[in-house]
Amino acid sequence: MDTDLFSLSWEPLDVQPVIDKVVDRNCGAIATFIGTVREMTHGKKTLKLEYEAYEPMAVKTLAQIGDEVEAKWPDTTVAVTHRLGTLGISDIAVIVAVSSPHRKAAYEANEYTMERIKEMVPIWKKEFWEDGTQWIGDQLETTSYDKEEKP
Amino acid sequence: MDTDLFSLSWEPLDVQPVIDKVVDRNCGAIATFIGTVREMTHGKKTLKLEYEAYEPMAVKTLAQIGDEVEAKWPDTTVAVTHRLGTLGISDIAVIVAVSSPHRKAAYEANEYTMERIKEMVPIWKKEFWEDGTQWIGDQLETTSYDKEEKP
Amino acid sequence: MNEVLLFARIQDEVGQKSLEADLAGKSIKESKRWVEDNYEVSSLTRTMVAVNEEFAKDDDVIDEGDTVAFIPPVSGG
Amino acid sequence: MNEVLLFARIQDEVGQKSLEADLAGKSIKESKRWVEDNYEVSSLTRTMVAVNEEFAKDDDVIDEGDTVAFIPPVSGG
Repeated sequence: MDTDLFSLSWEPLDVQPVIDKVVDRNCGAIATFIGTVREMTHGKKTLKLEYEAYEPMAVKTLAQIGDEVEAKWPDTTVAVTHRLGTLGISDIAVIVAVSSPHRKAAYEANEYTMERIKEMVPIWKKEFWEDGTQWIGDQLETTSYDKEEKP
Repeated sequence: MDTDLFSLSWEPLDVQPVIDKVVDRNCGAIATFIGTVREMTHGKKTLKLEYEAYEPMAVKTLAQIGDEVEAKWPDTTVAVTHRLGTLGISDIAVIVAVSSPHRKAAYEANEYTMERIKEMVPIWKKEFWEDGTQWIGDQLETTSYDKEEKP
Repeated sequence: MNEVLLFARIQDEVGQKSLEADLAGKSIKESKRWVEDNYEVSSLTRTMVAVNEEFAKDDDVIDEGDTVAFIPPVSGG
Repeated sequence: MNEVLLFARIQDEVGQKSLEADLAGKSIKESKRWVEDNYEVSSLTRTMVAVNEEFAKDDDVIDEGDTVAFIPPVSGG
Protein backbone atom coordinates (compact mmCIF):
# COMPACT_ATOMS: atom_id res chain seq x y z
CA MET A 1 0.00 0.00 0.00
CA ASP A 2 1.50 3.31 -1.11
CA THR A 3 1.51 5.47 2.01
CA ASP A 4 1.52 8.69 -0.04
CA LEU A 5 -2.14 7.86 -0.55
CA PHE A 6 -2.83 8.54 3.16
CA SER A 7 -2.00 11.83 4.75
CA LEU A 8 -2.78 14.39 7.42
CA SER A 9 -2.72 18.10 6.76
CA TRP A 10 -2.60 21.23 8.92
CA GLU A 11 -3.52 23.30 5.85
CA PRO A 12 -6.98 23.64 4.22
CA LEU A 13 -7.82 20.69 1.97
CA ASP A 14 -8.44 20.64 -1.77
CA VAL A 15 -10.34 17.84 -3.50
CA GLN A 16 -8.52 17.69 -6.82
CA PRO A 17 -5.08 16.61 -5.52
CA VAL A 18 -6.70 13.69 -3.67
CA ILE A 19 -8.61 12.64 -6.78
CA ASP A 20 -5.40 12.88 -8.82
CA LYS A 21 -3.80 10.25 -6.57
CA VAL A 22 -6.35 7.59 -7.60
CA VAL A 23 -6.98 8.32 -11.31
CA ASP A 24 -6.01 5.44 -13.56
CA ARG A 25 -6.44 4.58 -17.26
CA ASN A 26 -8.53 1.58 -16.30
CA CYS A 27 -10.77 3.22 -13.78
CA GLY A 28 -14.17 4.26 -15.04
CA ALA A 29 -15.51 5.43 -11.70
CA ILE A 30 -14.19 7.71 -8.98
CA ALA A 31 -16.30 8.18 -5.86
CA THR A 32 -15.26 10.87 -3.43
CA PHE A 33 -16.52 11.79 -0.01
CA ILE A 34 -15.92 15.22 1.49
CA GLY A 35 -16.73 15.70 5.15
CA THR A 36 -17.30 19.36 6.01
CA VAL A 37 -17.98 21.24 9.23
CA ARG A 38 -21.73 21.66 9.64
CA GLU A 39 -23.04 24.70 11.47
CA MET A 40 -26.14 23.25 13.16
CA THR A 41 -26.40 19.86 14.93
CA HIS A 42 -29.57 19.14 16.92
CA GLY A 43 -30.35 22.85 16.89
CA LYS A 44 -26.98 23.65 18.49
CA LYS A 45 -24.63 26.05 16.70
CA THR A 46 -21.03 24.98 16.19
CA LEU A 47 -18.55 27.87 16.18
CA LYS A 48 -15.44 25.91 15.22
CA LEU A 49 -13.78 22.51 15.58
CA GLU A 50 -10.32 21.31 16.46
CA TYR A 51 -8.92 18.02 15.19
CA GLU A 52 -5.99 16.33 16.88
CA ALA A 53 -4.34 13.02 15.91
CA TYR A 54 -1.80 10.48 17.02
CA GLU A 55 -0.17 11.30 13.73
CA PRO A 56 2.13 8.37 12.84
CA MET A 57 -0.44 5.81 13.99
CA ALA A 58 -3.29 7.62 12.18
CA VAL A 59 -1.41 7.44 8.87
CA LYS A 60 -0.51 3.78 9.47
CA THR A 61 -4.14 2.94 10.35
CA LEU A 62 -5.42 4.68 7.22
CA ALA A 63 -3.02 2.57 5.15
CA GLN A 64 -4.35 -0.58 6.89
CA ILE A 65 -7.87 0.43 5.90
CA GLY A 66 -6.56 0.88 2.34
CA ASP A 67 -5.26 -2.71 2.44
CA GLU A 68 -8.65 -3.94 3.64
CA VAL A 69 -10.38 -2.10 0.79
CA GLU A 70 -8.06 -3.48 -1.88
CA ALA A 71 -8.64 -6.99 -0.53
CA LYS A 72 -12.44 -6.62 -0.51
CA TRP A 73 -12.76 -4.73 -3.82
CA PRO A 74 -9.98 -5.78 -6.21
CA ASP A 75 -8.70 -3.12 -8.64
CA THR A 76 -9.79 -0.23 -6.43
CA THR A 77 -7.40 2.46 -5.21
CA VAL A 78 -8.13 4.57 -2.13
CA ALA A 79 -6.65 7.88 -0.98
CA VAL A 80 -7.52 9.69 2.24
CA THR A 81 -6.46 13.09 3.53
CA HIS A 82 -7.60 14.23 6.97
CA ARG A 83 -7.32 17.78 8.23
CA LEU A 84 -5.88 18.66 11.64
CA GLY A 85 -5.99 21.90 13.63
CA THR A 86 -8.73 24.53 13.80
CA LEU A 87 -11.61 24.41 11.29
CA GLY A 88 -14.44 26.86 10.65
CA ILE A 89 -17.93 26.19 9.24
CA SER A 90 -17.84 24.54 5.78
CA ASP A 91 -14.11 23.76 6.05
CA ILE A 92 -13.19 20.30 4.83
CA ALA A 93 -12.32 17.78 7.57
CA VAL A 94 -11.72 14.70 5.44
CA ILE A 95 -11.53 13.67 1.79
CA VAL A 96 -11.82 10.04 0.66
CA ALA A 97 -11.33 9.25 -3.03
CA VAL A 98 -11.79 5.75 -4.47
CA SER A 99 -11.22 4.74 -8.07
CA SER A 100 -12.48 1.50 -9.55
CA PRO A 101 -13.20 0.04 -12.97
CA HIS A 102 -16.92 0.04 -12.07
CA ARG A 103 -19.17 2.31 -10.11
CA LYS A 104 -20.75 0.04 -7.50
CA ALA A 105 -17.38 -0.89 -6.02
CA ALA A 106 -16.33 2.75 -5.90
CA TYR A 107 -19.37 3.75 -3.83
CA GLU A 108 -19.17 0.73 -1.53
CA ALA A 109 -15.44 1.01 -0.91
CA ASN A 110 -15.78 4.72 -0.19
CA GLU A 111 -18.55 4.21 2.35
CA TYR A 112 -16.61 1.36 3.98
CA THR A 113 -13.50 3.54 4.25
CA MET A 114 -15.46 6.29 6.03
CA GLU A 115 -16.98 3.78 8.46
CA ARG A 116 -13.57 2.34 9.32
CA ILE A 117 -12.06 5.82 9.77
CA LYS A 118 -14.78 6.65 12.29
CA GLU A 119 -14.19 3.36 14.11
CA MET A 120 -10.45 3.08 14.41
CA VAL A 121 -8.27 5.95 13.19
CA PRO A 122 -6.77 7.82 16.17
CA ILE A 123 -8.11 11.28 15.36
CA TRP A 124 -10.21 13.33 17.75
CA LYS A 125 -12.60 16.21 17.25
CA LYS A 126 -13.27 18.94 19.81
CA GLU A 127 -16.44 20.95 19.23
CA PHE A 128 -16.70 24.59 20.26
CA TRP A 129 -20.20 25.94 20.94
CA GLU A 130 -21.31 29.26 22.40
CA ASP A 131 -21.77 27.58 25.79
CA GLY A 132 -18.75 25.29 25.96
CA THR A 133 -16.46 22.75 24.35
CA GLN A 134 -16.32 18.96 24.24
CA TRP A 135 -14.21 16.17 22.84
CA ILE A 136 -16.62 14.20 20.66
CA GLY A 137 -16.74 10.42 20.95
CA ASP A 138 -15.72 10.25 24.59
CA GLN A 139 -18.72 11.88 26.26
CA LEU A 140 -21.36 9.95 28.23
CA GLU A 141 -24.01 8.13 26.18
CA THR A 142 -26.67 10.68 27.15
CA THR A 143 -24.90 13.54 25.43
CA SER A 144 -23.29 11.71 22.52
CA TYR A 145 -24.57 11.97 18.99
CA ASP A 146 -26.50 9.02 17.69
CA LYS A 147 -24.37 7.00 15.29
CA GLU A 148 -27.00 7.84 12.65
CA GLU A 149 -26.52 11.54 13.09
CA LYS A 150 -22.83 11.85 12.44
CA PRO A 151 -21.89 13.48 9.14
CA MET B 1 -35.37 22.89 -8.74
CA ASP B 2 -32.64 25.32 -9.73
CA THR B 3 -31.75 24.33 -13.30
CA ASP B 4 -28.25 25.84 -13.02
CA LEU B 5 -27.52 22.70 -11.02
CA PHE B 6 -27.90 20.58 -14.18
CA SER B 7 -25.84 21.22 -17.26
CA LEU B 8 -24.21 19.80 -20.36
CA SER B 9 -20.76 20.84 -21.49
CA TRP B 10 -18.75 20.55 -24.70
CA GLU B 11 -15.60 21.51 -22.78
CA PRO B 12 -13.56 19.27 -20.41
CA LEU B 13 -15.11 18.99 -16.95
CA ASP B 14 -13.70 20.09 -13.61
CA VAL B 15 -14.92 18.67 -10.29
CA GLN B 16 -14.59 21.73 -8.05
CA PRO B 17 -17.19 23.96 -9.78
CA VAL B 18 -19.78 21.17 -9.51
CA ILE B 19 -19.01 20.69 -5.80
CA ASP B 20 -19.26 24.46 -5.27
CA LYS B 21 -22.88 24.36 -6.50
CA VAL B 22 -23.97 22.10 -3.62
CA VAL B 23 -21.89 23.33 -0.66
CA ASP B 24 -24.03 24.65 2.19
CA ARG B 25 -23.38 25.76 5.80
CA ASN B 26 -25.61 22.95 7.03
CA CYS B 27 -24.21 20.16 4.94
CA GLY B 28 -21.69 17.94 6.64
CA ALA B 29 -21.28 15.51 3.76
CA ILE B 30 -20.64 15.87 0.04
CA ALA B 31 -20.52 12.71 -2.06
CA THR B 32 -19.32 13.05 -5.62
CA PHE B 33 -19.18 10.60 -8.47
CA ILE B 34 -16.89 11.09 -11.45
CA GLY B 35 -17.39 8.84 -14.45
CA THR B 36 -14.26 8.63 -16.60
CA VAL B 37 -13.44 6.96 -19.90
CA ARG B 38 -11.89 3.57 -19.18
CA GLU B 39 -9.37 2.16 -21.64
CA MET B 40 -10.11 -1.58 -21.39
CA THR B 41 -13.56 -3.24 -21.28
CA HIS B 42 -13.75 -7.03 -21.59
CA GLY B 43 -10.19 -7.00 -22.94
CA LYS B 44 -11.20 -4.61 -25.74
CA LYS B 45 -9.33 -1.33 -26.07
CA THR B 46 -11.37 1.86 -26.36
CA LEU B 47 -9.71 4.57 -28.47
CA LYS B 48 -12.22 7.37 -27.81
CA LEU B 49 -15.88 8.03 -27.14
CA GLU B 50 -18.45 10.42 -28.47
CA TYR B 51 -21.41 11.63 -26.41
CA GLU B 52 -24.47 13.13 -28.03
CA ALA B 53 -27.63 14.41 -26.30
CA TYR B 54 -31.14 15.64 -26.94
CA GLU B 55 -29.92 18.71 -25.11
CA PRO B 56 -33.00 20.56 -23.82
CA MET B 57 -34.72 17.33 -22.80
CA ALA B 58 -31.54 15.98 -21.15
CA VAL B 59 -31.26 19.07 -18.92
CA LYS B 60 -34.97 18.90 -18.10
CA THR B 61 -34.73 15.19 -17.25
CA LEU B 62 -31.71 15.78 -15.00
CA ALA B 63 -33.73 18.42 -13.13
CA GLN B 64 -36.59 15.91 -12.74
CA ILE B 65 -34.13 13.44 -11.19
CA GLY B 66 -33.04 16.26 -8.86
CA ASP B 67 -36.67 16.70 -7.77
CA GLU B 68 -36.95 12.95 -7.11
CA VAL B 69 -33.79 13.05 -4.97
CA GLU B 70 -34.94 16.02 -2.89
CA ALA B 71 -38.27 14.27 -2.28
CA LYS B 72 -36.60 11.01 -1.21
CA TRP B 73 -33.75 12.54 0.80
CA PRO B 74 -34.86 15.84 2.37
CA ASP B 75 -32.19 18.53 2.78
CA THR B 76 -29.99 17.13 0.00
CA THR B 77 -28.88 19.18 -2.99
CA VAL B 78 -27.78 17.55 -6.25
CA ALA B 79 -25.80 18.95 -9.18
CA VAL B 80 -24.96 17.09 -12.39
CA THR B 81 -22.76 18.07 -15.31
CA HIS B 82 -22.49 15.75 -18.31
CA ARG B 83 -19.88 16.09 -21.03
CA LEU B 84 -20.75 16.00 -24.75
CA GLY B 85 -18.54 15.60 -27.82
CA THR B 86 -15.31 13.61 -28.22
CA LEU B 87 -13.59 12.19 -25.13
CA GLY B 88 -10.22 10.44 -24.77
CA ILE B 89 -9.11 7.91 -22.14
CA SER B 90 -9.46 9.22 -18.55
CA ASP B 91 -11.54 12.22 -19.65
CA ILE B 92 -14.49 12.94 -17.39
CA ALA B 93 -17.91 12.02 -18.84
CA VAL B 94 -20.12 12.91 -15.88
CA ILE B 95 -19.89 14.51 -12.45
CA VAL B 96 -22.61 14.09 -9.82
CA ALA B 97 -22.26 16.02 -6.54
CA VAL B 98 -24.69 15.61 -3.63
CA SER B 99 -24.60 17.52 -0.36
CA SER B 100 -26.51 16.48 2.72
CA PRO B 101 -26.40 17.09 6.47
CA HIS B 102 -25.42 13.44 6.96
CA ARG B 103 -23.26 11.03 5.05
CA LYS B 104 -25.55 8.04 4.41
CA ALA B 105 -28.03 10.19 2.47
CA ALA B 106 -25.25 11.72 0.40
CA TYR B 107 -23.99 8.30 -0.77
CA GLU B 108 -27.47 6.90 -1.41
CA ALA B 109 -28.73 9.95 -3.28
CA ASN B 110 -25.60 10.02 -5.41
CA GLU B 111 -25.92 6.37 -6.40
CA TYR B 112 -29.63 6.81 -7.12
CA THR B 113 -28.89 9.81 -9.35
CA MET B 114 -26.37 7.81 -11.40
CA GLU B 115 -28.84 4.94 -11.81
CA ARG B 116 -31.58 7.28 -13.01
CA ILE B 117 -29.20 9.04 -15.42
CA LYS B 118 -28.35 5.69 -16.99
CA GLU B 119 -32.04 4.78 -17.25
CA MET B 120 -33.70 7.88 -18.62
CA VAL B 121 -31.57 10.86 -19.60
CA PRO B 122 -31.43 11.19 -23.41
CA ILE B 123 -27.65 11.03 -23.82
CA TRP B 124 -25.92 8.48 -26.04
CA LYS B 125 -22.37 7.14 -26.11
CA LYS B 126 -20.60 5.93 -29.24
CA GLU B 127 -17.53 3.76 -28.60
CA PHE B 128 -14.58 3.76 -31.02
CA TRP B 129 -12.39 0.65 -31.02
CA GLU B 130 -9.56 -0.37 -33.32
CA ASP B 131 -11.99 -2.59 -35.28
CA GLY B 132 -15.10 -0.42 -35.41
CA THR B 133 -17.62 1.80 -33.67
CA GLN B 134 -20.93 1.27 -31.93
CA TRP B 135 -23.69 3.23 -30.23
CA ILE B 136 -23.85 1.74 -26.73
CA GLY B 137 -27.23 0.80 -25.26
CA ASP B 138 -28.90 0.05 -28.56
CA GLN B 139 -26.99 -3.02 -29.68
CA LEU B 140 -28.38 -6.57 -29.59
CA GLU B 141 -28.34 -8.30 -26.20
CA THR B 142 -25.48 -10.56 -27.27
CA THR B 143 -23.08 -7.69 -27.71
CA SER B 144 -24.34 -5.33 -25.01
CA TYR B 145 -22.52 -4.79 -21.76
CA ASP B 146 -24.01 -6.45 -18.76
CA LYS B 147 -25.65 -3.89 -16.49
CA GLU B 148 -23.10 -4.96 -13.87
CA GLU B 149 -20.22 -4.05 -16.10
CA LYS B 150 -21.02 -0.47 -16.89
CA PRO B 151 -18.83 2.11 -15.13
CA MET C 1 -46.82 19.26 -39.51
CA ASN C 2 -44.46 17.86 -36.93
CA GLU C 3 -40.73 18.15 -36.39
CA VAL C 4 -39.30 14.68 -35.88
CA LEU C 5 -35.91 14.46 -34.10
CA LEU C 6 -33.59 11.49 -34.60
CA PHE C 7 -30.67 10.51 -32.39
CA ALA C 8 -27.69 8.14 -32.18
CA ARG C 9 -28.18 4.90 -34.15
CA ILE C 10 -31.44 6.07 -35.72
CA GLN C 11 -29.86 9.33 -36.90
CA ASP C 12 -26.95 7.38 -38.43
CA GLU C 13 -29.28 4.96 -40.25
CA VAL C 14 -31.63 7.62 -41.62
CA GLY C 15 -28.73 9.96 -42.37
CA GLN C 16 -30.62 12.98 -41.03
CA LYS C 17 -30.90 14.74 -37.66
CA SER C 18 -34.54 15.63 -38.19
CA LEU C 19 -37.51 15.15 -40.51
CA GLU C 20 -40.68 17.09 -41.28
CA ALA C 21 -43.67 14.74 -41.15
CA ASP C 22 -47.41 14.89 -40.61
CA LEU C 23 -47.93 12.65 -37.59
CA ALA C 24 -50.95 14.50 -36.09
CA GLY C 25 -53.64 12.03 -35.03
CA LYS C 26 -51.21 9.08 -34.99
CA SER C 27 -50.45 7.22 -31.77
CA ILE C 28 -46.85 6.81 -30.65
CA LYS C 29 -47.01 3.18 -31.75
CA GLU C 30 -48.31 4.20 -35.21
CA SER C 31 -45.64 6.89 -35.56
CA LYS C 32 -42.91 4.31 -34.92
CA ARG C 33 -44.40 2.07 -37.62
CA TRP C 34 -44.56 5.05 -39.99
CA VAL C 35 -40.83 5.72 -39.56
CA GLU C 36 -39.99 2.02 -39.97
CA ASP C 37 -42.09 1.89 -43.17
CA ASN C 38 -40.69 5.07 -44.73
CA TYR C 39 -36.99 4.93 -43.80
CA GLU C 40 -34.20 2.37 -43.80
CA VAL C 41 -34.09 1.82 -40.04
CA SER C 42 -33.68 -1.22 -37.82
CA SER C 43 -36.54 -2.06 -35.47
CA LEU C 44 -37.79 0.72 -33.22
CA THR C 45 -39.21 -1.76 -30.66
CA ARG C 46 -36.78 -0.67 -27.94
CA THR C 47 -36.98 3.01 -28.91
CA MET C 48 -38.73 5.46 -26.58
CA VAL C 49 -40.59 8.45 -27.94
CA ALA C 50 -40.72 11.91 -26.40
CA VAL C 51 -43.37 14.46 -27.33
CA ASN C 52 -42.37 18.05 -26.58
CA GLU C 53 -39.46 16.79 -24.44
CA GLU C 54 -41.56 14.47 -22.24
CA PHE C 55 -41.55 10.69 -22.55
CA ALA C 56 -44.81 9.47 -24.14
CA LYS C 57 -46.70 6.18 -23.88
CA ASP C 58 -47.44 3.82 -26.78
CA ASP C 59 -51.07 4.94 -27.14
CA ASP C 60 -50.59 8.67 -26.57
CA VAL C 61 -51.74 10.62 -29.64
CA ILE C 62 -49.58 13.19 -31.42
CA ASP C 63 -51.04 16.67 -31.98
CA GLU C 64 -50.42 19.12 -34.79
CA GLY C 65 -47.21 21.04 -34.10
CA ASP C 66 -45.85 18.60 -31.49
CA THR C 67 -42.10 17.92 -31.59
CA VAL C 68 -41.59 14.16 -31.69
CA ALA C 69 -38.22 12.67 -30.70
CA PHE C 70 -37.13 9.06 -31.22
CA ILE C 71 -34.97 8.08 -28.25
CA PRO C 72 -33.01 4.83 -28.59
CA PRO C 73 -31.86 3.19 -25.32
CA VAL C 74 -29.78 5.82 -23.55
CA SER C 75 -26.14 5.32 -22.53
CA GLY C 76 -25.07 8.45 -20.72
CA GLY C 77 -23.34 8.53 -17.36
CA MET D 1 11.08 3.08 30.98
CA ASN D 2 8.16 3.70 28.68
CA GLU D 3 6.92 6.78 26.89
CA VAL D 4 3.19 7.14 27.53
CA LEU D 5 1.21 9.30 25.06
CA LEU D 6 -2.04 11.00 26.04
CA PHE D 7 -4.67 12.41 23.67
CA ALA D 8 -7.86 14.46 23.59
CA ARG D 9 -9.88 14.31 26.84
CA ILE D 10 -7.15 12.37 28.70
CA GLN D 11 -4.49 14.89 27.68
CA ASP D 12 -6.72 17.76 28.88
CA GLU D 13 -7.40 16.08 32.23
CA VAL D 14 -3.79 15.13 32.95
CA GLY D 15 -2.54 18.44 31.57
CA GLN D 16 0.36 16.75 29.74
CA LYS D 17 0.88 15.31 26.25
CA SER D 18 3.11 12.51 27.48
CA LEU D 19 4.52 10.87 30.60
CA GLU D 20 7.58 8.81 31.40
CA ALA D 21 6.55 5.70 33.31
CA ASP D 22 7.84 2.22 34.05
CA LEU D 23 5.07 -0.01 32.73
CA ALA D 24 7.25 -2.97 31.63
CA GLY D 25 5.67 -6.23 32.74
CA LYS D 26 2.23 -4.71 33.24
CA SER D 27 -0.74 -5.81 31.14
CA ILE D 28 -2.75 -3.22 29.22
CA LYS D 29 -5.50 -3.53 31.82
CA GLU D 30 -3.00 -2.94 34.64
CA SER D 31 -1.47 0.03 32.85
CA LYS D 32 -4.91 1.66 32.59
CA ARG D 33 -5.42 1.16 36.32
CA TRP D 34 -1.97 2.63 36.98
CA VAL D 35 -2.87 5.81 35.11
CA GLU D 36 -6.26 6.04 36.84
CA ASP D 37 -4.56 5.61 40.25
CA ASN D 38 -1.76 8.11 39.66
CA TYR D 39 -3.49 10.92 37.74
CA GLU D 40 -6.72 12.89 37.98
CA VAL D 41 -8.50 11.21 35.06
CA SER D 42 -12.03 10.01 34.45
CA SER D 43 -12.55 6.29 33.81
CA LEU D 44 -10.42 4.71 31.09
CA THR D 45 -12.94 1.88 30.55
CA ARG D 46 -13.75 2.97 27.00
CA THR D 47 -10.14 3.92 26.23
CA MET D 48 -8.16 1.79 23.78
CA VAL D 49 -4.43 1.33 24.17
CA ALA D 50 -1.88 1.17 21.38
CA VAL D 51 1.60 -0.27 21.89
CA ASN D 52 4.14 0.94 19.34
CA GLU D 53 1.30 2.30 17.16
CA GLU D 54 -0.70 -0.95 17.06
CA PHE D 55 -3.93 -1.51 19.01
CA ALA D 56 -3.31 -3.88 21.94
CA LYS D 57 -5.60 -6.25 23.83
CA ASP D 58 -6.42 -6.01 27.55
CA ASP D 59 -4.05 -8.82 28.54
CA ASP D 60 -1.15 -7.98 26.22
CA VAL D 61 1.98 -7.25 28.28
CA ILE D 62 4.06 -4.10 27.89
CA ASP D 63 7.81 -4.49 27.29
CA GLU D 64 10.66 -2.23 28.34
CA GLY D 65 10.97 0.63 25.82
CA ASP D 66 7.49 0.20 24.28
CA THR D 67 5.61 3.40 23.45
CA VAL D 68 2.17 3.19 25.05
CA ALA D 69 -0.66 5.43 23.79
CA PHE D 70 -4.03 5.94 25.48
CA ILE D 71 -6.65 6.32 22.76
CA PRO D 72 -10.07 7.59 23.85
CA PRO D 73 -12.98 6.82 21.48
CA VAL D 74 -12.02 8.34 18.14
CA SER D 75 -14.06 10.98 16.32
CA GLY D 76 -12.31 11.70 13.05
CA GLY D 77 -13.99 11.74 9.65
